[in-house]
Amino acid sequence: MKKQGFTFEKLKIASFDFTCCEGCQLQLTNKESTLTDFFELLDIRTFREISSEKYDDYDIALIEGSISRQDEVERLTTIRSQAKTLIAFGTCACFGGVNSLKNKFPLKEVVAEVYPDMPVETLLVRKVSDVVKVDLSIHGCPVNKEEVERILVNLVTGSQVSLPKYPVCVECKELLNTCLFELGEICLGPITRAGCNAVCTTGKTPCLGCRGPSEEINMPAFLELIKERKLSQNDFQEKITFYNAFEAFTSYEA
Amino acid sequence: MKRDYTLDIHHLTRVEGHANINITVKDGELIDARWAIVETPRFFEVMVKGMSAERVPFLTSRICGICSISHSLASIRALERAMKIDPPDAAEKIRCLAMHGETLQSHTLHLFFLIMPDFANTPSILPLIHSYPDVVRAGLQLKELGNEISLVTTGRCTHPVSLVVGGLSKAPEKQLLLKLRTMIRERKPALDTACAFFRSLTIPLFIRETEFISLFNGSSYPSIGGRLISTDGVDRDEDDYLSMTNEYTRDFSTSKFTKLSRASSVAGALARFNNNYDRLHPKAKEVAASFGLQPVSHNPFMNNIAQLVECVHILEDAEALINSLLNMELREIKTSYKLQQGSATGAVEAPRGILYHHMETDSEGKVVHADCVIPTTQNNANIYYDLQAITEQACYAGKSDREIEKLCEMVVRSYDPCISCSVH
Amino acid sequence: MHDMRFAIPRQDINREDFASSIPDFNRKSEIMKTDKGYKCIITNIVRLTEQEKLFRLRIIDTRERNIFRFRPGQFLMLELPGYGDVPISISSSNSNHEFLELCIRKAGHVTSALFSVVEGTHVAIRGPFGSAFPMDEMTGNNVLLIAGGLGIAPLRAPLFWINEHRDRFFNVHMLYGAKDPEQLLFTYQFNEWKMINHITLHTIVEHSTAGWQGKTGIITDLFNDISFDQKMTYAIVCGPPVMFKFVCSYLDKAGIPMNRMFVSLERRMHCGMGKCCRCMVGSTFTCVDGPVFDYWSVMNLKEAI
Amino acid sequence: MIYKIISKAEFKKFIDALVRDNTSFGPRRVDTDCRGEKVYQFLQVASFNDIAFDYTATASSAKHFFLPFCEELSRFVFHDQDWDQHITYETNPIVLIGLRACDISAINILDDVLLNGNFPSPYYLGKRKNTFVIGMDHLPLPDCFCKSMNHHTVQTGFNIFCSDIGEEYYLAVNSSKAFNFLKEFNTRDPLDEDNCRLVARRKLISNSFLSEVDVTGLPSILDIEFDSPVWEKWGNKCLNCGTCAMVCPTCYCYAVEESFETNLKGATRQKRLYSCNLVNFAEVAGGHNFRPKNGDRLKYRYYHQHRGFAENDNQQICVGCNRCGRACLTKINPKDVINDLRMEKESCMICASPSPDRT
Ligand SMILES: Cc1cc2nc3c(=O)[nH]c(=O)nc-3n(C[C@H](O)[C@H](O)[C@H](O)COP(=O)(O)OP(=O)(O)OC[C@H]3O[C@@H](n4cnc5c(N)ncnc54)[C@H](O)[C@@H]3O)c2cc1C
Ligand code: SF4
Ligand code: SF4
Ligand code: SF4
Repeated sequence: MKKQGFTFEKLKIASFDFTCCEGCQLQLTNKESTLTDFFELLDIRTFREISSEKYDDYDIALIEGSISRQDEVERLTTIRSQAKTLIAFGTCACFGGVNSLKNKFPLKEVVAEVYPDMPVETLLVRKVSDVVKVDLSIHGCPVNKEEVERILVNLVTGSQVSLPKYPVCVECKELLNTCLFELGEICLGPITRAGCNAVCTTGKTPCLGCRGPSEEINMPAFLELIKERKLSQNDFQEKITFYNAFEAFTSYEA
Repeated sequence: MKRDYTLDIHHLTRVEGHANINITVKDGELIDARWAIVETPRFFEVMVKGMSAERVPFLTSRICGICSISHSLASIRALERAMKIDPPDAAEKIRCLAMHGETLQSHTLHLFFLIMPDFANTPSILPLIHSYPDVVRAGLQLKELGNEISLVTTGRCTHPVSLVVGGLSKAPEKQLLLKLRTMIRERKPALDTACAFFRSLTIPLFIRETEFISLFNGSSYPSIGGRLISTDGVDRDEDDYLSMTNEYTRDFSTSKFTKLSRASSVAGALARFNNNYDRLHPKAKEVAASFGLQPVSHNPFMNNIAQLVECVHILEDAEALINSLLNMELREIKTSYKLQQGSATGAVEAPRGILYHHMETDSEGKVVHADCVIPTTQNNANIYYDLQAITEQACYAGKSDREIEKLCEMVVRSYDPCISCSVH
Repeated sequence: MHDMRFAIPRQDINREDFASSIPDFNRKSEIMKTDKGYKCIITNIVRLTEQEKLFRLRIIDTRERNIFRFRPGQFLMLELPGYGDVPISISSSNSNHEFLELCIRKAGHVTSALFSVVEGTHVAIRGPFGSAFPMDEMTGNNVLLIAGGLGIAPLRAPLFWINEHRDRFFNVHMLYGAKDPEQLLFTYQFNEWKMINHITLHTIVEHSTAGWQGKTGIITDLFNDISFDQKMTYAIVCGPPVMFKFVCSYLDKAGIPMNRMFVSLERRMHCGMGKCCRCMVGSTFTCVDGPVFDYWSVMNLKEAI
Repeated sequence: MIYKIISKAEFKKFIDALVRDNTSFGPRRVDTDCRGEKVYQFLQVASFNDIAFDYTATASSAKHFFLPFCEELSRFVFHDQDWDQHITYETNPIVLIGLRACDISAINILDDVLLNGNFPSPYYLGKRKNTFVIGMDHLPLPDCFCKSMNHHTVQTGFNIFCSDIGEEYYLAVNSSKAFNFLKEFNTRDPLDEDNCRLVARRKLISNSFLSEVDVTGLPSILDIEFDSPVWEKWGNKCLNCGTCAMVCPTCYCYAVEESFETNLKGATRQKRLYSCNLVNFAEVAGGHNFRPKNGDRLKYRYYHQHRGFAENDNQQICVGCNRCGRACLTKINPKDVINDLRMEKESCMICASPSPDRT
């Protein structure tokens, strides 16, 4: 691909999934209107979900899912040693995601509840960066294909990849939504990184913070806001722990 | 006649999730033909414990990235039944429409991305973009339509945002519904292209009689809720899901197995077709006939065609649903409710078959116990026995290693297994 | 069908009319391009250091080339299509109407992309924007040109001016400091400046390396080497913010009035036209009111350095 | 300006005719908040009945009709070794119905900033020229303070302004287009008693303001109080969410982003409204942030709104609609902040109480 003064190389990319719902990988096949152009940018080396081809020479590895079994740790370590750029792809990979809710319960109990008569291996859920070095994170449960597309285009063209530093409220206001706090709900929009185009709040459900904290969040002011509006403490806890994306802030009590 | 054969597929491709196929034939005797699911379990039934009913559908939708709407609605239905909540009419219609969108998306993903390469002898859809541009374009158009339906009805195409206990948090705007209707009409020719293409393929013939399970409601093609029936004459209430599934574990699989009247049974598009043929839209019946598909078909490969037939039905039914929604007031579509203790099952027809969520709530509406039985779980045993039978037949016919391997892969894919979902 | 007699007629704007209606901005009867750039070809790229390259640009359209004029100290918005646009000082002589020179440091997104283009690439420029050094006001005086690091880039335009009008100025000292000898830019022109233009050049580096014969230290150390008549001396200071502070307060103590010291401020600019407000310093736009300010104004600007 | 009287029934016909022939926007009810108050937004309308003429104020302003939150500035199309740049300023005409006096004042201020400076914005002009504005007076809400900003009445910037004088509207017609349209409807010239009713109405509005903000000398106070601890105090409450700037009718600061299209055959440069409250507003290459603290950023928003920038002749650009105050989750509002500043200044000036430490 040649563009005035530049030669662009296709991205030698591989996609792998771990403990997850595979919804983020599925997004790669969405946005059908530009899908063929999108695939043109990629030299897909491994992508088990849609292709039987499997090659081990790739530069970029998309890692979907969190890590919760020993074989996954080993698979991930091997991928890390091959990939030049390792991308944590989706909330599970970036923060642990909903899977981390399991960590609230003793592992023995967890297994006994679902497999009463069979021993099944499971570890405490970890995010990818707890196991290997992550070069780039693409947040979202699921990831926003538009954003993924833009980021991969940036990688092809050698542009710097930057995620919004501001919170979801900015996008929410652009869409003229009525603020969910005005409707009596707790919304994590003010402290969550934008980029999803405020889908949840536009659907009138509160943001649960799947994209993790935005830059320099003001947690004390946010907690004060919840206290001052007499909103439910339990509700807040349930929301802020939902994706495990606010790990660093969960010690806070409103 | 082939006397010795081994097959060891590690992480089968073009399916959702991780599973292996291990086959050993020695001295003309089938030693083992295993369908081994090695997916990492996530323990959703534990995660929901103590969670407020309001939040649960957002969690359970994350069981599956392909059929998140079904999971969300199964939970919602279970919780609504447990807490005696009656969602408004319009909400029910919109939910059905959402299910259509998801099924269309899922079926087209399966038909074009996952199995079409098998028939065209390519590793993936990518080379087909150039060799079959029209068919691929048609497939993408249909998939896009499915996603668009989900987007308009639930706010996002994967992991719905506006499906909530009690109804919908936000109704779709009529303008968007109108646009959607136009889009549906415009894309019907794409479906014709797809049908013509699949008619040109040779669908393998393989028959092993089995039992087909699906929902049934007597009035329409099943989607959300109803009675649980099978082609062997079983007919039970929604809450009796345990006696329909009889889950058991196998030590080589993290996904469980189920059984009903026989050693194995099937859920999915073909099961729905076999049990509810009469309720299909006439156009869908026509398409079925053009493939020589009629109930009860026992050929698992025909599941692919049943999916195509369902797509035809969906386009027609979605248009009708939109028409009736356009005549309704779409403002308040959520009933307010009281949190209460209760327990109930929600069964829905997910793209891959009947899906059960069972929920028990305490007086504050928090979940104290949950159980989910996934369609693929209900197909595991059948896949397992099909693999054995097809290997035996193929060896008997003296097929080459490569041919047997491909047949095995294809028969598994024809079930459109959703493995990560089955190991939730 | 009804007759649509209450339909509001659509009013289009004619780009050219609009462009020509722009009030004269320090330039007479020129059309200023605010959105659509002048297309330029990069005719020459010289690598100066690891981090800096000198780009030579030529406006392709002859008519456009003939109307593009600027004054020393002004900057332009350089656009690399697909990557974005960045403010860059014009580093060549304003009497040169054939080409423009831009000295660019690889600092981020756009500038890195610029580093990978080859000669012949087409880019766009908008501008020139901003204020300039008051070269006429300086006439008849001594001039101190003080540059730190990349600060030499905006300083080259006034330097060219002085060289071309050498007879209008008395003593001209140029004080130039860098981190290490490798970072000194335009060394190939040093002799020309010294010998032909009679500029007294003093250089200094913070860290010397093998082979460095010159001075080591910080730029203010160079003041010990020079003497000037503070009543008739102007200073132009370009460099990192910390340098302004030290240099200007030194010059202040040395008796040069604050309104005879000029600095060029740097902010991230998104429009260059005083609209995006990204480059606000106090209530002043760096892009419109600046980037060249006298030190007195800077002292009175909140948050300037 | 020409003045006319139109009955409300006839006015409905007029609006219906306009709405039928044009893409029109007006206030619509979108929600009821948890206190039972109705929430309005300017949205597209299909008939007179869609418009909530009795609305209080819209949650978000009408500025996005002129300054879209996201707008394409130019498009590059690549071919071989070259590219072309395409720019369009053209927009289709729209009708905006029911803007308040302060909303129209805000547009006038934007005109000042975006059309009168050295670099008028053709994008803005294109939209401005193609917008037909119908204003509508109202009784102030308890927290409106536009009177303090002298923006509770407006003389220009609209095509028609309607004052409610009982059974009829008193129309101020400010464009020949509007005048020609109105010719086809039953209107009459105002009589003395109509003028009396108008004056009474204006008096009523003027006397109904419950909020007042003393803004005399505010620009210089802001300059003096640049380092005031007041900023830190309010800054500590600020969530950096940008909500205030998004809903404000006059906040216009923006960011420019450029991106390749997926097929790499083109690229677009886009403008996106930004807010000085967002963390990286004043970040420069190399990562240095000139305004690292919440308070610094909040201060700049007040600085811009109430001191004004050179582009606007250093005039205040706040019109006193209090949308920002209402929308702010942590209740940062111009009235309280300005009063605090004023008190801070007075405490310094008369040294009655010691000023808090300045760090
Ligand atoms: C009036 C004016 C004149 C100018 N003249 C010139 C000139 O003549 N020559 C010149 O080279 N520059 C000049 N500049 C500076 C130039 O505009 C900036 O370097 C340029 O805007 C950088 O844009 P970018 O897109 O490359 O960087 P951006 O992508 O905007 O980079 C900024 C971001 O990249 C990151 N980043 C960049 N560099 C580093 C680093 N070294 N370490 C860590 N992180 C980093 C930071 O996160 C930073 O926020 C001038 C600026 C102004 C205002
Ligand atoms: S709904 Fe949430 S995201 Fe939207 S403005 Fe309110 S707090 Fe912010
Ligand atoms: S609104 Fe919040 S939870 Fe929803 S997608 Fe955006 S960041 Fe994720
Ligand atoms: S600053 Fe606040 S009160 Fe002033 S115009 Fe903007 S939103 Fe209205």
